[in-house]
Amino acid sequence: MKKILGIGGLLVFVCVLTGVLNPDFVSVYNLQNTLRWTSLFGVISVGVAFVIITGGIDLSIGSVVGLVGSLLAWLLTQKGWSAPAAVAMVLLVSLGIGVLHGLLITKLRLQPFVVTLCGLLLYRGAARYITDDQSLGFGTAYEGLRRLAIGKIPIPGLAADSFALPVPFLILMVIAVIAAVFLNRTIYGRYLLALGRNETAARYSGIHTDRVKIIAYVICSVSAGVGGVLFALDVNSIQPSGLGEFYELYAIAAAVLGGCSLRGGEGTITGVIIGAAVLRVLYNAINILRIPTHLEFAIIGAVILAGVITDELVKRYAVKRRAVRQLAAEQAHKASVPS
Amino acid sequence: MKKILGIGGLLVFVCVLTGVLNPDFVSVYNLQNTLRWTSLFGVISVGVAFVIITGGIDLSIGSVVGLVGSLLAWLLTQKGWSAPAAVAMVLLVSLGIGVLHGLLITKLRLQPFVVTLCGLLLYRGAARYITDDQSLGFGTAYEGLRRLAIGKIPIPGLAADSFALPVPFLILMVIAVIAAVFLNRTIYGRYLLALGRNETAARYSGIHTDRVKIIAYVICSVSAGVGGVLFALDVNSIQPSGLGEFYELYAIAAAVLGGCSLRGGEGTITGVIIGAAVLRVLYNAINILRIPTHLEFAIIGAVILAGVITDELVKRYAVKRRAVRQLAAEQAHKASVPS
Amino acid sequence: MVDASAAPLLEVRQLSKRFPGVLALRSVSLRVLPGEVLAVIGENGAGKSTLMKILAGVQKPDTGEVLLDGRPVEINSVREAIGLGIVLIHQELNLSDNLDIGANIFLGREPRRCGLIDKQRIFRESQPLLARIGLEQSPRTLVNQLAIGQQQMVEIAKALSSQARVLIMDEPTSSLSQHEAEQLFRVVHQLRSNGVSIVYISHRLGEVRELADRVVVLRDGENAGELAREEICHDQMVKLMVGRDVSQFYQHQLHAPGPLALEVRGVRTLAHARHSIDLQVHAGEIVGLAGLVGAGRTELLRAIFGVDPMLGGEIRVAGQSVRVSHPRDAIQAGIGLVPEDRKEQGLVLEMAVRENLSLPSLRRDQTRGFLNREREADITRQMIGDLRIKTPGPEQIVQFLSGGNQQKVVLGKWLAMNPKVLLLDEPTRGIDVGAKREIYRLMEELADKGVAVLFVSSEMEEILGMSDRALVMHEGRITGELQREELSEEAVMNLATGGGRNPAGVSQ
Amino acid sequence: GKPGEPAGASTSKPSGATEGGTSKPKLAYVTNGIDPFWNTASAGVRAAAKEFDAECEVLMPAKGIVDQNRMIETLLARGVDGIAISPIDAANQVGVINEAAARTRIITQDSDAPDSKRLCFVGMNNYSAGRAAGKLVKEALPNGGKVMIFVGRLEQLNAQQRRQGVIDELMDRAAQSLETIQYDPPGRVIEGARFVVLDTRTDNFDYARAKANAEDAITAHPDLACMIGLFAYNAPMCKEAVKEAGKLKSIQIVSFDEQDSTLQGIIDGDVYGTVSQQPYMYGYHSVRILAALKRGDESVLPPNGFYEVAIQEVRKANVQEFWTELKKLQKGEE
Ligand SMILES: Nc1ncnc2c1ncn2[C@@H]1O[C@H](COP(=O)(O)OP(=O)(O)OP(=O)(O)O)[C@@H](O)[C@H]1O
Ligand SMILES: Nc1ncnc2c1ncn2[C@@H]1O[C@H](COP(=O)(O)OP(=O)(O)OP(=O)(O)O)[C@@H](O)[C@H]1O
Ligand SMILES: [Mg+2]
Ligand SMILES: [Mg+2]
Repeated sequence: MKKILGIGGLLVFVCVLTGVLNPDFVSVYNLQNTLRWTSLFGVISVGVAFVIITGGIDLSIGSVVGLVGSLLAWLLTQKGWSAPAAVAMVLLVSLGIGVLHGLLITKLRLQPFVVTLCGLLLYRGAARYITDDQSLGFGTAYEGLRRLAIGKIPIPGLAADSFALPVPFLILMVIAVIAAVFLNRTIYGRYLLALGRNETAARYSGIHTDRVKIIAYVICSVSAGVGGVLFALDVNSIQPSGLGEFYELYAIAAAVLGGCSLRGGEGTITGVIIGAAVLRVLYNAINILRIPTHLEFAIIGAVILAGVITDELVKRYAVKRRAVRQLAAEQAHKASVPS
Repeated sequence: MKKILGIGGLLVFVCVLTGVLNPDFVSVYNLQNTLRWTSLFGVISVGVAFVIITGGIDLSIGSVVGLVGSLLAWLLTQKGWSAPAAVAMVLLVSLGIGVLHGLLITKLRLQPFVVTLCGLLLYRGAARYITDDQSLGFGTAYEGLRRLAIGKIPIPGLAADSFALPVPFLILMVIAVIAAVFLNRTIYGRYLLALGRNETAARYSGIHTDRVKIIAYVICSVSAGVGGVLFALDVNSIQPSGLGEFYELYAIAAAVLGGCSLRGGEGTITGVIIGAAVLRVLYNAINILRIPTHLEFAIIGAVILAGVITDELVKRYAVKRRAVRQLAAEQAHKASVPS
Repeated sequence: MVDASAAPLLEVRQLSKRFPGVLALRSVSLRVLPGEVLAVIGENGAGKSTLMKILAGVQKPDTGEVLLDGRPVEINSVREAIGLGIVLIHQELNLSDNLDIGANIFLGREPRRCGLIDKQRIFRESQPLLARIGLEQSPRTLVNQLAIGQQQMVEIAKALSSQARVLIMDEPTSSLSQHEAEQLFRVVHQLRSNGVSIVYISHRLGEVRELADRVVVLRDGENAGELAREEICHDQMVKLMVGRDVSQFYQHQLHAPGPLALEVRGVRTLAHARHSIDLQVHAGEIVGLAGLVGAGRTELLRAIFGVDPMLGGEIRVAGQSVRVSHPRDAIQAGIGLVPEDRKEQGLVLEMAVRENLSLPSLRRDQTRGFLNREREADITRQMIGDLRIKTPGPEQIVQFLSGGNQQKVVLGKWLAMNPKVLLLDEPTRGIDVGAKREIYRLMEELADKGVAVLFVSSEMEEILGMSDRALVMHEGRITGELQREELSEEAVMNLATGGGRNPAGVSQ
Repeated sequence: GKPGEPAGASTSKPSGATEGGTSKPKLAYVTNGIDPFWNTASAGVRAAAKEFDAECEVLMPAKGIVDQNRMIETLLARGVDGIAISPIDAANQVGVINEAAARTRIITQDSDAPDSKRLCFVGMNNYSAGRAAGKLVKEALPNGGKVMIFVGRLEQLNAQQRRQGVIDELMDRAAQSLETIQYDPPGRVIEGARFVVLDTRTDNFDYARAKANAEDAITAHPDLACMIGLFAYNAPMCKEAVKEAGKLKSIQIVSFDEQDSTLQGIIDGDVYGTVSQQPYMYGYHSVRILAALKRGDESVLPPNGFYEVAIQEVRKANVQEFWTELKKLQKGEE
């Protein structure tokens, strides 16, 4: 809860600052865009949060996004598959990838970093191979399917041309609610948290830790798959060698900003989504405030670093203050009871 | 030792296979190039090995390469610094980065992954900011300095136009020898290995673990700095936003292939260099054998994965075989000593 | 009382289990009767935990069978074991400390409503369990806010909640305070009278004597004998465990104290910031530091050794004031510490005996930063010889040594430094009798050589048997000092529970 | 690719003596990255390879200049009869090109390296192309307005030259000579009589970022009148953003190159026009020249070392015709 306060405060701060400096920030159009991008990145961030909670990592997310996006465009435009079949197929592929990661990590006891680093290379290569390294696009066909990514749902009661919810935001909300319920209310979620902190303890409690871990990797890859579909539909033009590059780092950064510990066992869905929002709002602010693009990286890096440092210092300060308070209370007690 | 055998075998296998399929592979020209590339990547891989041995990770290597390369070109061509001063300056910067990482990780107890992920963004941003996002190059000036990267030293006794050792290879050899001596013959190396396995126990034995860790991060960043100088001089054209991208992953992959465990406490310099060589030879082989370039990534990913899987299976098999042998020995013993 | 001829509830026949390098169990048999407390004892590495893990479904046997109610059963997983009513409290703590007490108690068996976890029910059902074991905490408290002993109690509550027919406790009291342990014994009696069978493993033979209806002894993975209720006595148990008579456990003779070696003045520790501590240890003296768990003894040793920061005060070694902000400062001043947690703090488990033995002395023996390999080899050879460390060679990985030999390696690390002051924190915890004796002998030898020895122990016998002088702590301060002739169980307990003497009279 | 006969003479320099003329010339065409633009060029390569009986592989470096240099090295190690390259950073790749020139025939295409020993350059003038795009902007906005430039990476020479061409045209400055271009620094507003160039935003070839950049520009500058995409994918991303913002009427788009989406946009009236470099011709003429050189025919070398491929401005008027032609070319040899 406290963790969310901190990152939430940061989000509000950046929003208010940007809004004051440039009121266009709070224009309907911009809010919709920011919400849409937050949603797209939010989907993959929520996914990776599950893996991070198990104490693992997934470096292959960007490549899965690339593979799924390329495959989707390829199946639709080159192979003439129907939209539902193609979407089902690519999600199945991402599911398979998740299972593969999970099996390699649990059954062969390979390290997540290594397995998913290989994945990063493999799936990128696969995307390029399948599409023969050709750019693909949906053109103007598939406008229906594309509404998944760029559609907007008007809010009942509001004028037609005013704020409408981007469809990806709804998708994120659905995913987030399912994820939050899964994590906090179901036994699997509890098992995830338990094994993330102490795998032996979980195993000794009769939990099939391997199975739960595999589930986490599947969730992560399938989220990346959903993200891949949305990204591909959104940009409408897919370059197999580039789509999704580095997205794993954004997703992991969002999760860490949002309070997930890479040591495992810690994390909330709300936090992760706020983390993703902070990153997107920062990008947006940099553009809106006409800060040169080449400062972008430096600013984002500095904000994340400042965020984690503050978090750490606040934690320490809290510990110290508690100790001091205790000491003071005891001394007051002593003073009132003369020895 | 056994680890080196495995990866060494892989290297020999790939070399022989490629050489048989295309004798051009063993041409003087190609060997020199492969050696040069191996050396450039070897330098940064040896550096990251130290961090991996402490159980940490450094994701910022590629960005440090980019920053150092950009800075070097900028200082030389835009600011008119002398070559020695510029090289000294950029190495100092990389040293500072290492110290910063070390301090954040040890004193603030931040996670290496997070700190260096921020570094990845920050230094890339810094490189782009300092150079105003302009690509820079040494043109045809600085041929003297560039010999560090592209020079060749003839081997005495061989004809002048036959095989000559690339200068970077000599640099790598010097670095490797120093690194190996440091790791295996000095107390600091022992401290590194010890704290990589068990930091608490190391501290309880009177080791300033923080200091030793900081040294590891400094070694890593300075190696990346040296790598950055060499890469910049080698390509002779520096794109601040692109130079070194993803190199951290290659370096880590080389270290892991070479027998470093990301859990810490394990690793040999020879292994890491062979690991780097395997990766470079693979790239080379793919090109030499006219395998489509877009399969490159997939092949490299598959080979690393196959490598770690084989390593794991061999380990398991060895354990099992040992057990079986013991059992047999005991039964033989029992049979000979009737109870 | 239990009828010894009754049909066993649980029976183990000819069980064997091999690990790489060790035959942990060789055709071990065991019978657990309904409603009895069966103690299983044996030296470190005798195979007790392995046997229990097999029964609990954590590990699988190579050969042999397990019968429940006379029927052979196959236990493939923890879940199946729990289903059969066999529940194990592990030797090590196994909790997820990011979750609350209730979540840990019901981990793996969460009650559900509409597919979701029924948190209300968990809290409702946890409360009586906590009350039963005397843990005064809300089930919603996060486990990481509990002291170690309390966490152990959570483990016990967890085991109780699963309605076990056979409850196995593997050294449950090793981190419990006297009070908590007594609470546990009450629970054990209660369970027994409810017909639950209990398998109780402990190195504390006093407890075994108190609790057990029957004792089964393992040695080197084999059945070494069995004692019926009336045969249970200390000497018998020891004899079966080590395979020979062990008389004269503590061969203590008073040492003549030399000059002042360690002086602690007004030291405050983080855990108990409000009390300052003064103590003195002379060269050639063995001082015991007694107290209940959580009394702050470990904290004190850690502060002296520079692991934790001191909040004030002064430490003097041989009359010299030393500033310790890191273990290295303490080591340079001539202090060594054998820490409480051997595997976490004392040893680099995956490294060789040689590398562990030489770790603190590398710096002293360096030549301009380079390792002095001859010196390292000398030290290794000498320590393996002097301490009689049972190892195939100096290159053996420490992990594969038995607990006692591991502890000797830790001791050897410090002996190689020729310390003036040696601090030992629970030096014999979890170590079998044979190894214990050797450790005691070493402590004596050191004192004879003029080393000041300060040791922490939670075992009364050890404090009584080994100390020239004992200091007793209670809630962060020293409540009393007892000379050799004043030492008695009552006197120590009195001070340890905060009663007794006026603390003002301490350490003068 | 099939590995052909192992070339024993891989390291030998090309000389008249080794020209047998019997075997097919083995050529390589090296791009500066992966882009649809190069797929069209590849079509030209394949067409010419067929026509002039040569073997030519197309290599696209995924990771910039380091990758490109490495590819050249492997080509040299393997032994090829000729290389056509689009140097990523011409000024600083002189060494690499000269080294290649010592071992085989090398020409530049798309982007030149005039100081090197390359045999000739097939391409166009990026600065002029930029000015042509600027003219399109002027046509689209006769009354002037605020414009913004979008590009993948600004460090690339062609991007810099195009950008400067656009700016100079819009500011009505005199034409600069290619060798001595003065660049306006990015990140600064450039105001002229009619036009204001607000900014140049980069996206590092991340399409999603390219689109987000366009959206943010729409937000930050409600009076934005024109978007200029310097790389092939930029305008399509701008088009997506403008379309979704419902601003197709108020924001003009001017593009480079001929992605399908751009051409479709021109037909629909969403994109004003594009400057095509005719990459097909790059590929075609590169192979034609190299194949002839391998056969000893030096006459194919253009007199001043510059084989200029005319740029083509595509507007609504000629888009259909251009696209039909393009499709025909692309299909021709499949
Ligand atoms: N997972 C394992 N892998 C390898 N060896 C093991 C493993 N677990 C136990 N052993 C070995 O099996 C033997 C029996 O160990 P076990 O833990 O059962 O002994 P124990 O009687 O419980 O000892 P302690 O009193 O120290 O708890 C020991 O030699 C131990 O080192
Ligand atoms: N790392 C820690 N963080 C928080 N509290 C701690 C920590 N270590 C110890 N404590 C608490 O400090 C108090 C003193 O603990 P300490 O370990 O010093 O007791 P002790 O007397 O040495 O007991 P033991 O017999 O277990 O060694 C206990 O209440 C304990 O829970
Ligand atoms: Mg045990
Ligand atoms: Mg203690």
